[in-house]
Amino acid sequence: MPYRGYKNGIGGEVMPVRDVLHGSRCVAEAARLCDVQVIAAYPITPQTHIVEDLAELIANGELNAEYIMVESEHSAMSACIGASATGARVFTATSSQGLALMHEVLFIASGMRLPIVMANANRALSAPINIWNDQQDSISERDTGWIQLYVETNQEALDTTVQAYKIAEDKNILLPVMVNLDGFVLTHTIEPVEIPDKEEVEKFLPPYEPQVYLDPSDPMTQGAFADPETYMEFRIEQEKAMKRAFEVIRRVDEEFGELTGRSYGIVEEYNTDDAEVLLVTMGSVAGTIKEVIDSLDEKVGLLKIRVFRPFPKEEVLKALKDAKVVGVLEKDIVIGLGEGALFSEIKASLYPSSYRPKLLGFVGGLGGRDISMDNVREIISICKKAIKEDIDEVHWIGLKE
Amino acid sequence: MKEIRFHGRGGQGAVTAAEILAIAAFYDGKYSQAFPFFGVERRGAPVTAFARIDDHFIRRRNQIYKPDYIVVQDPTLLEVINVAEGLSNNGKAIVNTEKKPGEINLNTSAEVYTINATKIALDVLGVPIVNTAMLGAFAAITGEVTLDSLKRAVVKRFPEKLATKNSKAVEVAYEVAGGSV
Amino acid sequence: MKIVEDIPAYVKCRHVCRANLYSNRCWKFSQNIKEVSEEELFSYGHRACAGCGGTIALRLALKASGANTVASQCTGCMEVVSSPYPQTAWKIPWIHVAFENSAAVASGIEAALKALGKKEGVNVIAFGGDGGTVDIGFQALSGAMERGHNMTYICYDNEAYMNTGIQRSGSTPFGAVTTTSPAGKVSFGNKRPKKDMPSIMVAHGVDYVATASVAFPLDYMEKVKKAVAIDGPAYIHVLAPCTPGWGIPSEKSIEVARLAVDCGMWLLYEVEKGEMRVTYTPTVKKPVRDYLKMQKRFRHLSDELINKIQAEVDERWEKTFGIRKIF
Amino acid sequence: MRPIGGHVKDIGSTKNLKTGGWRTFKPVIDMEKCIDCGSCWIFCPDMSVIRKDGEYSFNYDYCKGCGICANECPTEAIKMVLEEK
Repeated sequence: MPYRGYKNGIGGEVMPVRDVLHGSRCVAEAARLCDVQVIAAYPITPQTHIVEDLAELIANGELNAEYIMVESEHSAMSACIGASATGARVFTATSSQGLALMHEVLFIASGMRLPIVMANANRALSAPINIWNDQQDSISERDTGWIQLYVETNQEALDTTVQAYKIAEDKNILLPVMVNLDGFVLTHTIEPVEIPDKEEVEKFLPPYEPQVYLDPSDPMTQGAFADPETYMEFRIEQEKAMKRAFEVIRRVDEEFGELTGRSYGIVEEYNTDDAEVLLVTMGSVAGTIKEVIDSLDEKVGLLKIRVFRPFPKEEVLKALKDAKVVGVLEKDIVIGLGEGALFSEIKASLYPSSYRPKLLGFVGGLGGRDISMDNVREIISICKKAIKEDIDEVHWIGLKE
Repeated sequence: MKEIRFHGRGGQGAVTAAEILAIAAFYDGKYSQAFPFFGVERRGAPVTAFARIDDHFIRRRNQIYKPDYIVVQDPTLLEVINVAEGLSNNGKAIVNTEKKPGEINLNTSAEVYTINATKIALDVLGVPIVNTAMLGAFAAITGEVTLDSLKRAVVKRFPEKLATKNSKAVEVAYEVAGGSV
Repeated sequence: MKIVEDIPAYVKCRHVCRANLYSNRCWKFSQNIKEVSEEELFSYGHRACAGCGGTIALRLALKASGANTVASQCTGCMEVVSSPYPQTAWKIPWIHVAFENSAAVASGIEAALKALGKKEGVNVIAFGGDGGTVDIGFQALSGAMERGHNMTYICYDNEAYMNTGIQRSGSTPFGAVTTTSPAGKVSFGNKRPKKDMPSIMVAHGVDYVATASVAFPLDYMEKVKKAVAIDGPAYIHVLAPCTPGWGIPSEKSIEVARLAVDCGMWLLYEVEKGEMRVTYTPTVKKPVRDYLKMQKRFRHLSDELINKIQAEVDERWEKTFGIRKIF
Repeated sequence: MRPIGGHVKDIGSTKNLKTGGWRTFKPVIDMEKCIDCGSCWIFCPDMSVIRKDGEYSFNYDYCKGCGICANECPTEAIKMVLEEK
């Protein structure tokens, strides 16, 4: 077996199960490992396999959870809020239009400080209707107060979902977490993964102890009405919790690493030392970029943003301080601004610093347009060109003329 | 790394074939990956699926443009699409047809193999679903996966009754394609 | 309004006349009121208007359901007036999430109580106003009822969006004036009949569906008790006047709610496992005109329109009670 | 209490706002006329009718003076009188 286990199995120690699984299945397995108690979800392509797999796990007695098959994503998130507010560990999954339909309630989940974990299978938004992958859906929810994590592999999808509960339920955080995995590219792809042993996960993630919950033996009100005298203080508490989340995300990731040998960081720096050209991206395309980087003679680095909310300004600055050109490849576009959201935020993060690399934005992969290795090479060559000359700030990659 | 592209029609199990291949490679101790061409194809429409096999974890996520192997499950596809597009000159094409390699026009300088998988499927399974037979032939012709792992993967992927029959289809095709059991 | 002209007769009356059993014109009423729980689970100090019918609907529901209740509430007057942070009028566990999802939130609560092994004996109630129930929350309610959650949905119906200043809802009756269905030179107010939500709930196969009125507290509370006791979904639609919205003096909200029933504009019944039973038959059928003229929102109606409404009421009355005209 | 999530643990705390100040008229009861039917108590939207052993009084801290009690009283035992401020 080429797959590195975190324990050698000698002396009767538990071994992780190695299997070849879809990204969707990995997410469902994570929910099982975390003993989620209530699931409320509505099927939508390409998230469908997640809700199907969860139903199967429940049908086979492998997961003991109440499963509410709601009539819409709006109700899915609403039911999750009701269940979480009652003290249960809850899970849901959605995608694209479904996430957009949840929009209103996403704010409420975070505002009510409920540690809900949701997987989002990243998909383009209508119109025109398109079921394929890009990240416009979750990017459009960036201000909803959810912690947003983006994953590169199926393994990372599983591991991050497990980590998400520990982050969300931390008494100092109490924020919902959205785990974003690229629709189809991960959800429908099978590849080898290691499924941690359930007992090990139980050690890592203790049962959820709610801070506040609806219970007739200790009545309380949740979701009170805040007037101008009280509202702002709620908002700053959310922001403070987001800031505190960095430390918790880092610590949880390290603890997970000790358990499994796998950790991912707030950001991942790949080949960044002395790299003149640095690419930045989120999600599964990072893998393709890494392969291209390895095939090159010159030094090109990659900064993979894993934590998008809270936005890791410090880590970004640290990673790109020596780069001459920074190329941000992303699968979203802020219409009317003419650039991607990640690009804007990196640009804004740079303003107070003294680093002044050239910044290029690359919009690609919208609506499932494949980002080929040739596309990545093209991006790198545009970046190299920018070292010497002034060129357009934003480029659309893979666009048909 | 070896990249394999499967061509079939909706309902013929091309995606399943790619996945079984990936699972088999994993059983062989390798890394693998399989994914469909993400479409909204319904039954009967041409479908494409991809698989990759390597000694290291496979990081690339793009579609396969220059496959080392193509597996064509339905000969009628040759008239509709250029299945051999991008096929490596050192690669191999495996086509389900009763014809000989010389009798089909694949527009490639790669090696072309043919196998009458439909007949095997009808004989063994009783239905013309050729994906597992094609995998048997693939294993024999390319040596990229072992017959044992392929059969294990079939057992994992199918319910018991179907698994036994499909395992047999793999084995028969493997032998017909020149492999020795 | 003097109801009891002959007090000694009232006190001595021992007739078990179903007709007045639930109305406060009956001696039996005063006896039954003595049985009602003293416990107030909804506190004073809430910010509702003087004479608010919605508040009475909540207060009575909680008296019937008891302290062992978890409630969700849709956005609206009753949410705003009862939970001004950092205060709350609620003495039971209560949650407000948004406008259209009270039923969905309650399904989550119910599922969580089950998952945590706490459901036994705990009543789950979702409250919604008419807008949050028959309009924007319709889908979430339909879903929750269809899924068969063990919960009770109580719609307190004041027949318009009162929280935002009296806009028309699907529950606004024919002819009523609201700010979005004004009477003008070419308009007489709301052109459409009131959406028959209880029937829609019956069509969902909901185990227990009932209508109620805040003017008939014993009838209402009995229905709430039945609803929460049922192991499955239940729906109660309670008419709860809004003094500014209906254009009535604050002291008239119970009187107008009673008149709605006595004139046949609002019927009190329950549907248990598909079987309908009228729970209150007025002894004297009052003219619809009396009800309409009492409220500013109907005061503009022409005789022709009033007769049209009366004709519709007569038809419903006949269907329900089998008698065309009493008065 | 740190403002988190709009949680309120102090149940029934709206009592901290004495809505009695909203009143123009206040209810006054003549117990001679009272027949202990409970109408005023059951219909009060502000939980401001105090019922104790057949005796009725009002919680003027919270009574908003809506007049439902007087209107519903079958014997006209309750009168609304102008608040002296």
